[in-house]
Amino acid sequence: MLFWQILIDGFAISSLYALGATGFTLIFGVSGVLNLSHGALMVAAAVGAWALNSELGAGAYLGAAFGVLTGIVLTLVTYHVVVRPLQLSARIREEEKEIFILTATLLWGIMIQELIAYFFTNNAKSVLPVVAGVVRIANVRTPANEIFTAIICWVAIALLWFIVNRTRAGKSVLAASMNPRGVTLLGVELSSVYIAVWVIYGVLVGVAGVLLGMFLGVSSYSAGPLTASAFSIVVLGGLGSVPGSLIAAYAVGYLETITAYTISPAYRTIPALLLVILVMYLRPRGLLGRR
Amino acid sequence: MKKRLSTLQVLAISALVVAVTAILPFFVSGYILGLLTVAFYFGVFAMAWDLLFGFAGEVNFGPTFLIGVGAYTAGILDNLYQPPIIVCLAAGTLAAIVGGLVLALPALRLRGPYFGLITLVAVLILSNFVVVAAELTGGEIGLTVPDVITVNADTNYWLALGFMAVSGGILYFLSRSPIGLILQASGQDPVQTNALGFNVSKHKLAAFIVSAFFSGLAGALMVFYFGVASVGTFVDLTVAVQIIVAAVIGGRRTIIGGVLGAVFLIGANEALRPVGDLSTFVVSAIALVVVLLFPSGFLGLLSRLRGAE
Amino acid sequence: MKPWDKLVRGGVLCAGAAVLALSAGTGAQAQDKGPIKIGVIAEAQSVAGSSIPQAAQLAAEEINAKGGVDGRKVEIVSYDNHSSAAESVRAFQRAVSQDHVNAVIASYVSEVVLALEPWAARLKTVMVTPGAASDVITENIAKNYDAMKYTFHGYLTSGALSGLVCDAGKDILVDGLKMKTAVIMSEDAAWTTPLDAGYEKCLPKIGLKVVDHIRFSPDTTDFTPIFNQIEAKKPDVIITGISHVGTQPTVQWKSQQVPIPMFGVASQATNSTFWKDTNGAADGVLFQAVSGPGVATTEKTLPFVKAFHDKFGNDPSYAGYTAYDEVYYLTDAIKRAGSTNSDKLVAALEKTDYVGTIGRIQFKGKGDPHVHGLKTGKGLITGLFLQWQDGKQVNLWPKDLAKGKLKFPSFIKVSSSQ
Amino acid sequence: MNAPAMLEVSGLTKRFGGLVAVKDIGFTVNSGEILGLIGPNGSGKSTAMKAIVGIEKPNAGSVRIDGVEVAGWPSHRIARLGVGMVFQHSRPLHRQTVLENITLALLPDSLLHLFHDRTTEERARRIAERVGLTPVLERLPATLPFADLRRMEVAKAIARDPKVVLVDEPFAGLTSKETETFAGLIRELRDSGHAILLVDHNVKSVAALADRVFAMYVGERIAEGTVEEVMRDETVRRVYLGGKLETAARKEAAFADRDTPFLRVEKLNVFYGKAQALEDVSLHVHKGEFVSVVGLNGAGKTTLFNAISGMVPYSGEIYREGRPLAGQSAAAIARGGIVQSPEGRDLFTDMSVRENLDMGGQHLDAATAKERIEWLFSLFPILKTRQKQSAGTLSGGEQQMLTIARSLMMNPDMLILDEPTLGLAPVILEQISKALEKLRQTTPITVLLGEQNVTFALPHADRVYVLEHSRIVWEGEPGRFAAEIGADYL
Repeated sequence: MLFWQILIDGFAISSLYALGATGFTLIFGVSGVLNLSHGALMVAAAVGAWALNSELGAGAYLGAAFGVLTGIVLTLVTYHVVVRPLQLSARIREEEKEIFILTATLLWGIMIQELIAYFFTNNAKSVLPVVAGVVRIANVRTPANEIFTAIICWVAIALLWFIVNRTRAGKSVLAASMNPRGVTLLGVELSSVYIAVWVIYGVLVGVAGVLLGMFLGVSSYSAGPLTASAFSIVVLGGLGSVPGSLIAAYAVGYLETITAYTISPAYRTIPALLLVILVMYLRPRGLLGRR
Repeated sequence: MKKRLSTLQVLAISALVVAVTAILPFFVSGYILGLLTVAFYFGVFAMAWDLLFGFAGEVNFGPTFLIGVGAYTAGILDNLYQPPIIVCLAAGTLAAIVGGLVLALPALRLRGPYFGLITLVAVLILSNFVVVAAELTGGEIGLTVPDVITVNADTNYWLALGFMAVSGGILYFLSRSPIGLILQASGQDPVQTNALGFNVSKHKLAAFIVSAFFSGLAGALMVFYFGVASVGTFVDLTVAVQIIVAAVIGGRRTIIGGVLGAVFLIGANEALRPVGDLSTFVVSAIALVVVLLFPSGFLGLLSRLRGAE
Repeated sequence: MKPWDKLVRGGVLCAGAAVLALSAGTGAQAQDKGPIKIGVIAEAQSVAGSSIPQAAQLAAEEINAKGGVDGRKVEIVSYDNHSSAAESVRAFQRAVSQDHVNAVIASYVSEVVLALEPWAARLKTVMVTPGAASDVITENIAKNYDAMKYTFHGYLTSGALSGLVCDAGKDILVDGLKMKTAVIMSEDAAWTTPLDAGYEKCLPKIGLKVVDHIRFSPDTTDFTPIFNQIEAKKPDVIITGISHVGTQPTVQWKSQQVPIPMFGVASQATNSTFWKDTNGAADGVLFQAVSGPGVATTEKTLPFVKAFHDKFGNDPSYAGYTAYDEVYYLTDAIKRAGSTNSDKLVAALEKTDYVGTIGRIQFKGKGDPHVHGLKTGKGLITGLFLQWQDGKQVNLWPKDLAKGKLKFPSFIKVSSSQ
Repeated sequence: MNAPAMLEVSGLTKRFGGLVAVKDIGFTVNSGEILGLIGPNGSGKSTAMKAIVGIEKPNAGSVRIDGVEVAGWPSHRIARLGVGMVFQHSRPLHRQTVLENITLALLPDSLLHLFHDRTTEERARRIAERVGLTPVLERLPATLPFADLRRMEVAKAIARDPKVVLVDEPFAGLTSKETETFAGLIRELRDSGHAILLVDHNVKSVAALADRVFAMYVGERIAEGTVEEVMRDETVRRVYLGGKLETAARKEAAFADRDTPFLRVEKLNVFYGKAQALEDVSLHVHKGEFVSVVGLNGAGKTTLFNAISGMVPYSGEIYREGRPLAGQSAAAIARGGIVQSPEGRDLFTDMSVRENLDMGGQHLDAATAKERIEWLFSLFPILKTRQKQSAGTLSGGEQQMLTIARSLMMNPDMLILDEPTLGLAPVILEQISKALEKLRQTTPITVLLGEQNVTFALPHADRVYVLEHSRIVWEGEPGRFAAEIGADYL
């Protein structure tokens, strides 16, 4: 019984972690950006979905769609207003750009977070789930929304896999993550590849944010912890490696769930943090890290 | 061609500025003094961070780990046994140095974002520990210490100013000393610096110890100023963000830029009280504009202006 | 509240602040003849906190409309502390040494109030909290009365809250629903330590056996394991102690369709926006409160709620009620003391006997382990027990103030007879 | 020689995973002697150098400095014992003056040395004087010309008067005049008793300086002796020049576009920061012509190709069929039909061979792409059997073939081939050579080939340019090459 509970609950939360981390690692793999406004973007998407439904009564589907749209638009703004100018800046040395992008995206994330708190208070909000009710799996009563979350996460990840491996534009993105120069030499404009990646990232952030809002709820306070957890998962898996992130997301998700069930919910996150430290000592490049 | 200021000149100008700020209590209200008191402690945090990042090249997302260890050790000791405050301060500083060594070990192995993650995780573990060990630490409610150094706003101000000036002086002196040169070289190109005959690990370790010393001592002092140690004040990532932002907008690799950044951040937050809830937003926006348009920070801007004359 | 209202209000506040700043320059000289100043330090961005300065402002305006206190106007100076103890300390210092306030109303967060408590002592300024629950606040005063006496706990302590929950539990759960077993579920925070201790002590007394006790981290986002663990124990009811953790437990209680009712302290549930924030998952949640919409706890309650709603467009949070009362009894104490001297004010406050919006307010006296805490019980403060039903908070207890009947959503199975 | 060896290396071996980068290498350098360590790219000479100074830990072998065994020591201890190293690329302290940069090298490795002292600064000044930096002592490195930056690196390396000095590619990026002064500087060092190891690509660049030369190829020793001996050595000649040359040049007049050649480069100048990588380079390529640009590593070939491909900023003009290319993005130039097969290969290592080719054929419709892949598989049969394998696991030769094939998938008007032979075994060279010949015979493609390997560059070429120290120094038919300029290519 306990085994099944852990298996099922862990799966849903891990899937959500995986989806959130996938976008984060993709953007690093292709354009070398660690986006510390990641959590704030997710929260913004969730709050967008919540607001359209609660303030304007738009319903669950329209609300969710609007939330994803919010995620995409804000992600593109992040790229064009914060990241791109720094990448192009001639006044900053190349080796220092990383810390500048980190600082700038961090500040940008705080700005988003503060605006959300200002207009919608920092109370936790949950997005109206698209599906309600519960289902029994292996005698474990599971909310339909949890299953929905897991399914959508995997559909999104599978879709991403399909786009990246089976379409021309997607292939270019994948190729650019391995060798941006090679892509240019084959006549593909790197700038459009970057925009494509940020759009994909925006979709992933939007979907992950809205699902998070339905499953666990968000508040403007969640932004920091969300970024931190995506960051740890992605580094744990190996920066830039999508399969690595997926494995790490499940490792962290299940470790947390097992801790919560068998030790105490109060210690939920601690073993996962220790795991990160352990892996960093043993494999300084993460589980599947290449560089 | 513009000539840079010599160490002595900078120290002289700084001494003058410190002297002028020292007579402020005769002119301004206790409230502004309280504001500056906090800003000065933050300035020390930012300067200690700059030594690690700007000179040793270590991206430390968790300056609050060292600060928190110092602050809580001092606070807990005072709460349990109430020894003289000086003993608590010493214990807090020592604990922070140990924390610095613990943090330095991965730093010698890991680079860039990977080390950054370790520092981040260190902060998360510390704040988890504080909450879990609530019996000892007061949990997320915070730890109220029985003693404070003084309640007199003027004395507190002078203490913070003096501490900041001395710390700034030492850190600035170190940064311009032979060791500062070696550190900077280590941060920029560790392989070549090693090949020049310098034990890079030893120097980085020293930088961690120095940074931890000032972070821990400043944290401990601030506990006895506020009379309370809490995660939200000393450990939380938002505090770490403020410190990093202060150092970056003040001007990296300048040490004293950190103080300017801290005074600006705290001053701006206060000056913007009329915009109410949006003040943090506005301050972040200003800081973002500084990062985007003036990447070398206030001090960099200042020297550019000087160069233009 | 709609965003654009907030913008407009922001503009008005700015203008107001400018006027204040100008007038402060002229008024600072004549301390005793000038206005009575009360500082309000609160969390402007949270629902619970934002009501505090609003309610205080409302009270001040009412008092001023009736001619003030012995001819002196009451003036509220508010500070946003961004939920940070450090910023609160700074605001407190500013309030005392720059703005020369006569007393401070501060925060609903225990961490903040505990940080300010020593400062109230050091700067010898009266401070009243409208919402913090930690018992430590009053324990600190008891430990060192002479130094710490400037702090007053204007809201119920956790220990007192647990007692009120048990009182209501006896009537509703044990007598009404014949329940026998309970699981305590509370966030791992300092304020819940005395609360849980209180629960452990009083629940068996009213006839509820405690079969499990779960404390979880306030950072918890996924409650599935917790609810599963609780369900495995098959209790009749979940007794709650939740505040900082937010809406998640409620939302997941609904989405997971946990068939056991929740009953107890749930600070977020007292907010009028709770239904919207949880998308209606709040339906059926039972929670302790000091006030409720449409519930005339005293004759002052409903007029206050109406005035508040007219002025600010929403309902006050629980800390709004207490902050409103606090302005009244603070000014009353100043009037009785005939001075704004802090020591005289403390003496006068200790003699407070004032019927406010949440009941009759009296402070426990010197010698009590919770000195300066509110007295509770019949004829003083009894608290209410409300339930969310179809988007509204409906009062169920005490009986004489009840506005409706207990009603659960379909997934709840109340079956104590098994 | 009688003098004791200052640097004595024996049995030195360094492996990276399965790859043996340095295999059982041994040599000695005496004080007052210059040894040239040469080898083409990928020969392991840099790894050997790093193993000597302790940047890489050797797997086996011994390194003795003045009799002291140092193999396996951390590099700072080796440096303290008396080894100075001049890096090819270095990152000086940007915010410190030249004087401070040199002072840094003089500092003790101590945490207690807190004050700058006069004597150290005086010593730094004297060293600066010795290398000719006195006029720029107070300037920041960023404002210095490239040659002065190199001097500063030498100053740092010799600051503590080391017994052994290693110099990595001493003359890369220097003009011929600067090269002369720099060589003088190194000679002075030798004469003052230092043991000097120069690491470079070929004999010629160190010929004027080195007392002896040690040549390496794919990790192993191939020759050792005086400059003349090594230049005469058969193995060395084969590695650098290959066997006898057969050329099959077509006359330039035979090409139809005599007035407006397909590609025309005029007075091209490129700078990397302070270093000038190309100086007034002009050349042209006719439609259908096969042109080779021959030059040593660091001569500027890659820079030239990158300028044509739009990947580095330049001054001067590049015309394609009379219209300037400037202003087009690199990708647009590639789409337009000028496709580069880069030196670094830039393969998508985690993708399969087939996927790499598909990336090149993105713009083609399915049928054409299939046809083209079939044609490429006939050109490089090995790729057909490796279709499903990921590119990263291919051997070097296969990777090179894949790179060329991938570029050909683009159906280019002109193919730019940058160093296709780099680090490859002779048997692979032959296969690639055959494929190029087939390409030349059966298609109308224009080819611009950059090579340091003359044997590979000449047989296919219709015309040859020689690039040296950022400038074109010779142009002509391949038949005249050996007689007029060939001796420089050892």
